[in-house]
Amino acid sequence: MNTEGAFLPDIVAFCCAHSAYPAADSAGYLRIPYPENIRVIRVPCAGRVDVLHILKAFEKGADGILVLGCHEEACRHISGNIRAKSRVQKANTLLEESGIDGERVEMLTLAQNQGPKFAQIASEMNERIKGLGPSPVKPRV
Amino acid sequence: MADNGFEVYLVEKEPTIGGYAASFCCKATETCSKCSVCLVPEKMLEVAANPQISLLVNSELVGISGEVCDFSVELVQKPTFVDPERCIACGICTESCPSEPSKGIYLPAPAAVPRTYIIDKNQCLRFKGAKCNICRDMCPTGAVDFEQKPKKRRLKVSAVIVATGFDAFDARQKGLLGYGRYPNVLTGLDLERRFNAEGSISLPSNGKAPQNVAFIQCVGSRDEYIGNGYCSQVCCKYAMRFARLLQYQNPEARVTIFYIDLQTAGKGFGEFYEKCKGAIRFVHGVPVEVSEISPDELEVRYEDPVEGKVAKETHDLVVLSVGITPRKDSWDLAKVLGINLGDYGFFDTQDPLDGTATNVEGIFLAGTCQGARDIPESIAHGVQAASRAIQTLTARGD
Amino acid sequence: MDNSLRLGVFLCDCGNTMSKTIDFSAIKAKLERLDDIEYVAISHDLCLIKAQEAMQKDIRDRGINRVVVAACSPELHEHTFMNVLQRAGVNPHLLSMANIREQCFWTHPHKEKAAEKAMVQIVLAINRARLLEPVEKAEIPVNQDVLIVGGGIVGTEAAIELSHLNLKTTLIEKEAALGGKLNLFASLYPLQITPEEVLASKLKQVTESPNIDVLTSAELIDVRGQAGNFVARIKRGDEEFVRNFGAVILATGYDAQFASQLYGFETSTSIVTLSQLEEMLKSPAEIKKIPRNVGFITDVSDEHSRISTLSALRNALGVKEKFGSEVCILCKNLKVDGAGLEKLYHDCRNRGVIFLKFDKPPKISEEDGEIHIQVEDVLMPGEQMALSCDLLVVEEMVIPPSDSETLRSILDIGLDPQGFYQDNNIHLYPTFSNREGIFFAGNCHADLDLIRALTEASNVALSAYRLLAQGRVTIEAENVMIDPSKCRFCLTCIRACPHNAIREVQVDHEKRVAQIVDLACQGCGICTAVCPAKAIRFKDWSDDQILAELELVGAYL
Amino acid sequence: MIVAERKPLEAIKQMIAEYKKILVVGCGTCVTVCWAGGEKEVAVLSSQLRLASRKDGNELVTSEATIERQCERELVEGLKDEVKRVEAVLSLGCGAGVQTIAEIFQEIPVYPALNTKFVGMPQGEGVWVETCAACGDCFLDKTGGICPIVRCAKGLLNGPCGGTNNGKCEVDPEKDCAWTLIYQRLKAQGRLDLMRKYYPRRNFQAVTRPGKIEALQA
Repeated sequence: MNTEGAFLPDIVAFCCAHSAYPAADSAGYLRIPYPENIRVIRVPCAGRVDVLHILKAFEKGADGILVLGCHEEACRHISGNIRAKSRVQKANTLLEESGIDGERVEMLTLAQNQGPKFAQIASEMNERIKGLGPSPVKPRV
Repeated sequence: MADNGFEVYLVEKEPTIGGYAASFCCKATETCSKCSVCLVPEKMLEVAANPQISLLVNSELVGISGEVCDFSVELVQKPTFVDPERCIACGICTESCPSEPSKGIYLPAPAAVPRTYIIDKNQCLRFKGAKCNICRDMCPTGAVDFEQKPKKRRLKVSAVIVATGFDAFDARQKGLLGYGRYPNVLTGLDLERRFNAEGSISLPSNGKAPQNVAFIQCVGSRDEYIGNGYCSQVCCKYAMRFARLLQYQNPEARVTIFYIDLQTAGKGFGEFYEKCKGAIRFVHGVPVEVSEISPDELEVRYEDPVEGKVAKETHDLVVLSVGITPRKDSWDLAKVLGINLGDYGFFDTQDPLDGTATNVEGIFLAGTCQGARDIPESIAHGVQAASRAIQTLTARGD
Repeated sequence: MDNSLRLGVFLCDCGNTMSKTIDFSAIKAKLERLDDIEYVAISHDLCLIKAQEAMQKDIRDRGINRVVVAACSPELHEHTFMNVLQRAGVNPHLLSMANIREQCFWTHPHKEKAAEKAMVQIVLAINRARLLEPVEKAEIPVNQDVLIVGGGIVGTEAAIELSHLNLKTTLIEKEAALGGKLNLFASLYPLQITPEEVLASKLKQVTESPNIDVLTSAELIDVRGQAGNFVARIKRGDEEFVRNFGAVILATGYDAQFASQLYGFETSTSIVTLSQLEEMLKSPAEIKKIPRNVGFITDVSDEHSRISTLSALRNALGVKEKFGSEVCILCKNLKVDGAGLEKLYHDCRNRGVIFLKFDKPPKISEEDGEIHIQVEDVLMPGEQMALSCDLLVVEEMVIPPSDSETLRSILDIGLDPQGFYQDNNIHLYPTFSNREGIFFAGNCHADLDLIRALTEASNVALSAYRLLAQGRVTIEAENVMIDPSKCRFCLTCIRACPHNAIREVQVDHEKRVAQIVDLACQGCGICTAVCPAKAIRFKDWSDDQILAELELVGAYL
Repeated sequence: MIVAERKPLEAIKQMIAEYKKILVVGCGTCVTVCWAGGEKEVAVLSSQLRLASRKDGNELVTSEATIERQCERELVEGLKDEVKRVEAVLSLGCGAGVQTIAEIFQEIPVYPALNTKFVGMPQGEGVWVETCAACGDCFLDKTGGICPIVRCAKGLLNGPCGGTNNGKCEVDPEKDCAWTLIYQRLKAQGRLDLMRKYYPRRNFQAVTRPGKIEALQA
């Protein structure tokens, strides 16, 4: 949502339906604000997120991406969060290869009642991406 | 039980299910510390989603007659002045409520199930005599009804499962430990709730992050003098998890745990304890007195095993690991149901091998109302009770 | 029938609260201009029955075949609206939700931005809706018999409870008799009941039950198939036979072993293990010399075992009763976190049992049948106390039963670092394995006292009942599906699936491919993400659905 | 199985620098199984290339196709329409695949996106090791099914050399000494006599390049 004036990054947060997504909701129940330019996408498990989703997101104009899953050893699907972590690393290198800062993608973990932490993560990511500036491959509209 | 096609009435005294555990916080650092708190909201949503379960909140069981497979129970539903059939939990009533600082109408918990707001008679201006109708007028669905009266209802049920839970030990009974007198003396329960609400812990006295924390174990447990001659089973684990969490958030923070015996048994917990060993100072022996030397400094007096004499040391935060005690109202319920109270005031079990059977056939016990348990074990006990109930019903071809 | 898209969009302003921020009628107007939009409705309370009935009617009357709901979080009401679709005769998976309350209105104070984001979310939900696919329910028959491996008290109890639930069980035990460890125990303190009584009553129930088939001196050789229809090969003596089961319960218990290397000495006539002591206590008559002083020592080889503290306490009382000896227990931390254990500890003390707590392991020496112990009590540091006794009882380490590795490979389940069975995960009951239809009970997967173990026995019984009671299970057919023409049978998914829910099938005489077992699949989508041939389709979370939500630039009007 | 590995993106970028439209072709056999050239990798590489070129201010157009076996004429010919629409073809097949495509579409440049590494087997998830040198003169009967030509750094037929060090190789201490493994295997099978034999150097006639096999018609 890049409005005129100050740079507002487009950030996509893939959220595990067992942890991060409910966490985002609880931020809602507690009315804790977080930047509106964070786009939450619900996934059944962080392990569902494919490197392709991350690459395509940048093709479509994302400036930063969060993959949010369950805490280590607490994945509803045992290994989903671990896989997500290694995939995010893979994505980092693939992006670097294409000349995009790998810093723009990160995997973090949450529990479903951690609304405040979700908001905090969202804002921190927002600040980081603002620092990095717009994605070098943002399609022109 | 409902998963097995049985119809279930879930009767809760409070306006939301979930009990204490629903107010607990996640204790994970990067890695999950297996506190199991995340199970609770999941179970709550399962209940909400299950058509076989009818939720009766704000309700108390006042009478029972009949026998197994043919009980008739009598409930009284306290008014909450909001119609659950109408409330859509939009929150506009709370926003518009003029009562300050604390609102007269609110959602009992952020993730309350059912998601129905309630009016708090002690806060609501109208119930304090003012002519305030704001929430009723604001409510888009006309769910607010100041005239609501207590409802009586009768249910025909085949079996009853008692899962009334526990009360946390009231640390005030241990006056010397300063709870309620000094702001920086908190209980484990307080810690749970603060973490849950704020996501971190700050000193009540000055809002700074605690640097030097003491956990005092077995407050209200393993204590024959106050009649709690049992181990609460949860305190060592939550204390160590909190200790790790505090240090995760503030690596500088020093943590001391005063204990009698560390309960490190349980799958995977041994490993967790080994991780704690380096980071946490464990002192054998439980302090007798906590006193305040300055608003931000507490002095803990304890028997120092190394020196063999009473030692003093200062901390900025003291956490009392309060134990699990029987609910104050257990006795009333026992009277109503005609079931026995056993050791220390928990509900008593008939069969030494079966923690769920009571002296009344068709009435079963589950969870901490029968004795101290942690979350997964309480759930397991609940499942056992359900299993027993189903077995009884199957046996009688019900 | 024409399968052109007919989208119905249901906006809910949550009791007008959101309409101050978000102009719903404007959104409605914009949406109506989009393709395939059959109907746009604005409601104030979609979560209430009345509104849902109206919604259901709209869907029916207007022949809507894709439903978009823009309201609160799917976590709260996805199931609610799926039911509405069901009742309206539309496949419930053809629902797409836009979370405009929790994710926009409640968390973004900036009105215009919140409104803008809401609009985006709705449009994306619509785009997602276009790509949704129906997922049909199917019923598959399940075998109702249960196989229980391990005829100890836990396995036996599970069999009994299952028989009360009218399910047939086959209980296999590698020893010649049921009862396991209970046969060795001399007492069950703090319980007011003896092992003999317990066994007697349980075995009576087993023999009387028509539902339980006991196979002693039998072992499991092989298990194929999946939840609902396992095929097990069982060996008994030299006969071998095959039986079918719907579920498997492992209750193989634990083994106890004295860790001499950690103690630095072997057992002898005057140094015995807890289990050896139990034997002595069972038949005190055969004991030549009644010990005057008995010392117990635990927490040296394993600090965290509940079992060894418990049996030390138990047998300390036993010794007091049968021998009347002086008793001293040396330990690090008393594990009293179990029903009645604190009380048991107090009974011991009242009976004059002395407790010493050490930090550093005590020094122990033996001299013509007399044991000398040097220990430093934590309450009196620096002081080496010297004790002597004529019988020293040492703890045993609780180790996985010898056959757990074999059973692990037969059943294709996980072991934890110590070699016990690995529980599935924190979100599920600890008695679940990572495979549907295979359950654990008792000490084969955790450190439990008798009461806890028995609780697990009824837990697994109910889990098996839940899976099998109806004789059939309703599943979501092919929600995740492997396209056999694209599958290269590279085994990647089979290796990656955390629930072992993917197996190989023969498509024709020569081609084999991987196939999802719907009953065992738990819908995490890991396989979909790892498949190098992109041969796996996850209908509820397909790539195009996810990509559709990634339209960032120019996605909104 | 033939095991291959993706070339660094930089190298691939340079190969196709001059083109605006390319066809990226995957192969559904070995290289799919070793995660190097299947449909997924085709999509990943295409996406990477598009991103990279956009970064440089161009808009590369990619089309994607994956066929069952790139080394089969008939299957490759199926690509002819796609090929017409592009300026170059980028193959994620093994060397054989690249050459087949180049053979059939002689009019258009074909570039390799993979390095074909070896004949090998998987060793844990995402890890492959070389196990066969395709030497054309199989020796495994004498070594208990462990190939010293590949797995011994020195390719000794009469090992082990003096450099074996607690079962590790002196050339690369990370790797097991093939001859220690062979010894253990044969010992376990009671066939150590095989090790006492001397084996003359291999017959390199058997591996004249390019290799060719003419089986009788079935």
